[in-house]
Amino acid sequence: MLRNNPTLRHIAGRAGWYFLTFLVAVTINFFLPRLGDASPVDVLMARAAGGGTVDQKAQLEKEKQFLKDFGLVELDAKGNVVEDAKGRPVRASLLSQYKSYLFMSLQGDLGTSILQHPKRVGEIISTALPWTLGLQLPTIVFGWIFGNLLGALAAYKRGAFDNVAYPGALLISSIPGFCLGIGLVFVLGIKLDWFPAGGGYDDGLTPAFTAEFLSSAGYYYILPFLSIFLVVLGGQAIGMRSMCIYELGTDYVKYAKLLGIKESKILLYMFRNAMLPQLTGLALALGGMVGGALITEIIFNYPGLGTALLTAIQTYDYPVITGCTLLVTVTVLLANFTVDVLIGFLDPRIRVAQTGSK
Amino acid sequence: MKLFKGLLKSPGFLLGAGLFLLTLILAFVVPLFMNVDTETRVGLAYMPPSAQHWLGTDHMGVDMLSMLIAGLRSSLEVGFMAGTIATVLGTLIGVYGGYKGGLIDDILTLGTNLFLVIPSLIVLILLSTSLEEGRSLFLIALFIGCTAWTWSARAVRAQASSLRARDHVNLARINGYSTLGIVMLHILPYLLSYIFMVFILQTAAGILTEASISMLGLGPYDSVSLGKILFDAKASEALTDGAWWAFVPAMVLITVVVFALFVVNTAMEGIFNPRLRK
Amino acid sequence: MAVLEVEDLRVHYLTRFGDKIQAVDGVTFSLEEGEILGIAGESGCGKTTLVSGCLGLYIPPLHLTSGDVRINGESIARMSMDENRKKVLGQKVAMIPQGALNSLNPTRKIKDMASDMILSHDETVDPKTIYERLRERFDRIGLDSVEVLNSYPVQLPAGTKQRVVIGISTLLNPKVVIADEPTSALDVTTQKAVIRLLFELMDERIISSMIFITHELPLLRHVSSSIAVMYAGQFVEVGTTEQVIFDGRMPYTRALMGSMLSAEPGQRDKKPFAIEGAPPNLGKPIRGCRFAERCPVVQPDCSSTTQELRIVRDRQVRCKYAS
Amino acid sequence: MIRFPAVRAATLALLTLGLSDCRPNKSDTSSGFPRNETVYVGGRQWGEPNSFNPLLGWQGWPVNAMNLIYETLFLYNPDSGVMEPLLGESYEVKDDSVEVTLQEKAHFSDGKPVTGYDVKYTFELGKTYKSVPVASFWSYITAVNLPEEGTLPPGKFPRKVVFVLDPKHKNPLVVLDQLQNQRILPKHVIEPLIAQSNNDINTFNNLKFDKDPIGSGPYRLHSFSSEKIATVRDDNYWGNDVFFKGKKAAAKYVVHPIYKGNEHFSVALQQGRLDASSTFVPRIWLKQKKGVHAWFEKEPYFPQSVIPMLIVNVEHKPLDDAQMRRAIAFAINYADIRELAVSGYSEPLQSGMILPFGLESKYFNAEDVKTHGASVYDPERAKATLKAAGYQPVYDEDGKLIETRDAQGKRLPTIFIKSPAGWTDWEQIVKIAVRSMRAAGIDARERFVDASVFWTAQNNGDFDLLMNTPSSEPSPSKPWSRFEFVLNSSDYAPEGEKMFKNFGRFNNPKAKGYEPRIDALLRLIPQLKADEEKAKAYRELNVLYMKLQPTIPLVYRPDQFYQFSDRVWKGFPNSERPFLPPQIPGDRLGTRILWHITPAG
Repeated sequence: MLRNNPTLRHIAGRAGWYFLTFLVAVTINFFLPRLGDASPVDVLMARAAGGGTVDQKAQLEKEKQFLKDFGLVELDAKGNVVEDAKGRPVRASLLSQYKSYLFMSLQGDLGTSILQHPKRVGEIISTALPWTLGLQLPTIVFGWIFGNLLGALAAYKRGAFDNVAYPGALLISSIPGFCLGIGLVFVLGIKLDWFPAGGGYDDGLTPAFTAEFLSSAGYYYILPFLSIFLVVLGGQAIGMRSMCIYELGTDYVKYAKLLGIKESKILLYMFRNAMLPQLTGLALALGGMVGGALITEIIFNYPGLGTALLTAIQTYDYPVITGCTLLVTVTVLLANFTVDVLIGFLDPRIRVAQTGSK
Repeated sequence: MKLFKGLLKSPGFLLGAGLFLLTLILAFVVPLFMNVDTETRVGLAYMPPSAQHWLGTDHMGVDMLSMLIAGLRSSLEVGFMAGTIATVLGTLIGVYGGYKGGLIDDILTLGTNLFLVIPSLIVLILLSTSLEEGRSLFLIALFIGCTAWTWSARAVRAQASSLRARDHVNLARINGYSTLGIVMLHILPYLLSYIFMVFILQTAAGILTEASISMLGLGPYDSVSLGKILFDAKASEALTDGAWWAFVPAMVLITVVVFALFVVNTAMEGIFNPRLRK
Repeated sequence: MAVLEVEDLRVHYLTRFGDKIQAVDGVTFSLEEGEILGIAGESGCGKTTLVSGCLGLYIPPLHLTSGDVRINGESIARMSMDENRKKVLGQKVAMIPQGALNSLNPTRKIKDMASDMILSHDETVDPKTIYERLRERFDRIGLDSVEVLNSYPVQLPAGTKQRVVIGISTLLNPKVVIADEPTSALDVTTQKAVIRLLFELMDERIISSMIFITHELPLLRHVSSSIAVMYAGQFVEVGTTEQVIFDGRMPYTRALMGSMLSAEPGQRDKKPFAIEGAPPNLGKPIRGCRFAERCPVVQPDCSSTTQELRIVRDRQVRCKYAS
Repeated sequence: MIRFPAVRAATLALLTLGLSDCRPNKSDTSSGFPRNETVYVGGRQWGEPNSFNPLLGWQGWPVNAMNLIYETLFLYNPDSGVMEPLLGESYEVKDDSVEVTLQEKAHFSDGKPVTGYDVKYTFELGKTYKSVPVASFWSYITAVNLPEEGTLPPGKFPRKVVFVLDPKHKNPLVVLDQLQNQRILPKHVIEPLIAQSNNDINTFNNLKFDKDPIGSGPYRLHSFSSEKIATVRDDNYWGNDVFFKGKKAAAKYVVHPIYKGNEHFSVALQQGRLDASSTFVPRIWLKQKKGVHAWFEKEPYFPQSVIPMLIVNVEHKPLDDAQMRRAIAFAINYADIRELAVSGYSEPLQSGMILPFGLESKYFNAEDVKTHGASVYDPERAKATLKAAGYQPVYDEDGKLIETRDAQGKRLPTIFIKSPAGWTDWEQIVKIAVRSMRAAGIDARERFVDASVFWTAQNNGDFDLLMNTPSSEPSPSKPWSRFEFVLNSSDYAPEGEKMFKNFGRFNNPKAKGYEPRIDALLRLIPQLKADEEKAKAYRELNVLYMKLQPTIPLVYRPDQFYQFSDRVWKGFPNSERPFLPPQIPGDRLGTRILWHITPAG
């Protein structure tokens, strides 16, 4: 089957490479956060020691207990914590931790958060992810679509329209998202008080399928949406514009004109061919979602994965960090893979190059 | 050569280069004539612009103009440092992979993909927190460079592999040039203008990345940067207190720098990519 | 009777700064049924502009100054862009472009682009008949129609692509085919094949007459029945192929031939620039003979008195000293 | 407006996924909290709630902020110093024990009475399980007894609880601390659950108690998500009759929204979305016109009770030299810290660790401070002190400090001040400290590290100078607990091993120059009764402290900030109407505010 179907063989090959990448990425995701000598348990201790006078022995006992719970210490056969000469617990080697991590995540268990114990990592992600997706996905997709349309239009019309649209897009796309965010919050949120300065929905509501809640959420959605949308829009428009100008100059467009082929058809030719490279851009953008979410969420006090991740990073909550990065890794890989395959189907030139079939 | 004459004729290029030059002057020349002091407290927090302090004071009662200039300088430094690292790494790897092809290429691509897969911002934060000195301006720049090169590698690789089949390269191969020789003499020169554009974009990206990290409160602790100014303004409630001078100028500066670089880049693209020229 | 009549055609470009460049300046000729006219001249002499003139395709900055173009007596010079597209392009007059290799949309199957072409002139045809027509035509021009029609350009070798282009251009049996250096990018054997194909098409009455444009005069020897030599936007000598190639009366014609025959392989690519100097700037009006300052046999009054085409040994020459 | 369909579509998409995000109490179907029946409080919950398990050390609000759901025996009033009754009616400190009498009417939200058994059980959990917070308490007591046990007629339950002091560690103060700090749990709920988790506390800790947990408090858990936690009034709260003549609390709901930064709480206050918060709000005077108020209407705006300070690792050169430490104290510009870092929310700093105002002022002695104190900004004296001790600063040509050298002319290592990155107010304090130390010729630098690294460094003593606020909770044991936390060296452990107080390794018992008197005083003071004795002891201790300067006090601060907005609710206590201390609703005594406020307008 594979042998005699070059396309399939190619896809399989790519998939192989992607899987390899995935494995390496997972490993890095695991070890990277655990490089530093920081200890989340100490943060936990600091938090737990609120009020009352602390007692040395009790605290050490407590610490040992925590280390044990989070599998950060060597255990002997009877499941007791192994101690060194000074009576201090012996830290578990990264390798043994890595083994148990792989074992667990194979069963889809991302472990338990340390700082938010007893919360499961999966739980943390599943509560935060919908907000992140809800904000980022539409923003990126719409920004991408409208951006490309705008770009194509500018390239085709040129003249006055282009002279306005192009520098405009360039300017917008060079405003960093967070600058735009701060600007919007300050002017529309705080000064004019037209839009809420932050949050995902009115504090007086709890999420439910009520018109009240939906409209509230929609209302709170506008500013963060704009702050990302505009930037994506500008970026895409610029890319698309130069792609289209390139296509417009090609021989096949000239020839099509001389054949008397309809203007609309010719535009379609151009648009489609210029679109193809843009797809890769989309894949990357989608992959960068979670990372990109961070700043928007903090500026707009918007719920989502970004802040979960940031706090995890600042407190070295390994399981959460690793869980999130795993998620990101998977999404990026999938996005890229899909585009790889998709482009193969959409663009014969690339397919021929890929499969080497003439 | 004709191309570079063309550059100097293109209004876009002149605009961009001009703007960028201005920022450079503000960052590196102005301090020679003006006393840039980001240490001494000259008044209370967030004093509005005045005759002595054109942009008022920041949350620590320090002259805002000084902060801006210092911040701009370190932002530019980070940009250049990161840009250079990213471009050099990316070019070498990209060209080599693109020229060699085959397994080496696949492995290099895997390497680059890795960095695309693991969100660089996160890698960045983790790296910088895992080191005692990890938050120094220099190391941050270094890390940014080391996580950003993959993009340039991808871009350059594409170009290089397109050159691979060119006659003069084949010729060189037949005449038994070493791979390095071919890359150096017969591939790099053809990519120079392209690589330069990559460098410009990487510089802009570097500036943005540093600003983003700083916005998260993870910026360099040993120097002022535009991103940090914004973070401080946000954290110490310049927005709620309407102290626009604490963040608007910084925002404008970042935007202008990046805009200038983008404009230069697109202008060059217009010149060097004949299809776009007319 | 004449298929194509061009009457005192003047065409100019308007630059961004409003300067007027008279690229074609008073060209008159007519193309008879079954005739093959060769038009030769250095690049930049106005050949390609003349072509769009003949197509009635005036896309700014190109503008029609004066004169007229008629096909079977119907004027196409002042048609609206869209009317021109629907009625003329590919229908009455067809182009065979220079870079045939990149002339096909890389992401579209041959049959699709071809049917786009047909549908653009007549929406009513249904896909089935179109496909039938395509197969019939492609078989006729000696292509494995099924395979070719269903493949993408990248999958076809250069020669086939060239044929495909010709096939598509002539789908609607146009009266006139204008081939603009169709062979320039090809190796000799394919060149020959292409030209043979074009002849076949004429023999089969698929196309009725042809204009063949090139900068290589000798190429025309085995192609065209008559030749017009063009210089600086004007015809400078018009006659039968034998007359022009072997017995050029206009110094420029001879220079053009000379520069070819004397060319040994090493400098083939230098021609026809072997002639000293460069063509005049058409931006401003020129008095006297336009070839004067490059002419090897120039006379003192050449550059003062304007030259008209006159009959010398039953062919038209634009030189007062030609005899 | 082309984007609106986008917005709607996205919102919908988001919600279809997003509803997993809300778990409103099934019994309650209302999707919202009417503003005029809801009090919004902020500043006690960061990040999404993890658990409401009362045995965990780090639960979500309102368990971590006492007395909304779970209640303590007593409520310490930092203004009067009185332990006001809650579940406990009265208490008596005896020589070898502390006796508590419980309320008669107190009952849990499931109607079961709060008895001596519950109290005993709650405290004894710390004896059985080492990882529960109350465990530390057992190094100060030996037993919790119910004297009436057995003598009671059926249907009656013990109301007397006796805490027997550990003779080796005799310390009534710590006991009192614990009485106003330990929430009392329903034995009849907890015991079976622990049994179910076969007596393994970690299995038990995985229980989240997020479905209307049983407590004795006036509110019950309503719902929570990563954006807010909501509690709803328990209309038959036992305290209504006992303390408020049958009156109910004014607000039906108390809601704690979860924001991602101080500034968001500040905005919410100013927009009237938040009624009270304990976050740091800079430049409060700019917010007054928007209805945001603090305890005082003018500087210092808040009563202060804690002392942020630089903990000094006295085993690191050159900080092992008291003269160097005093020089640092002289060098720092405390006015800058007060005006810039804490928006002037502080009285001018006085030397020593006894507050010159409030309850502690009766132990404060101005002469001592004048003669021994070094916490006064005086660059000249700083330089002089350094010179006298033989230190020389080295400057480059344009007057920038390069390094500091000791008497032998050897370069001293740069002194790094560690502080958690992102804690902006502390970062500002540190910057000012560094700036002034360098100005005086001491080679110091900032080092901002992540929380995780910071706490590790703190316990292991891996720092030169370190930002810290000793005993930051309001408690009857002040100022003793502050001294205890900074000076007690009985648990001394060398750098690299963990210590949980005296991070600076001060007064190592094994080292020469050990001051036994300090530990002696720390042991003595808690047992003293008469005020003049206490005053004498504190005076001696404070003088020792000022001479040796083991840490560098920087500024005064409230143990928690207290801002309220009078847009929606009026009647919050403040300096004019101080009927309650400045604690926000839901937190300790602040909970009682809920009975005194009324809807505004």
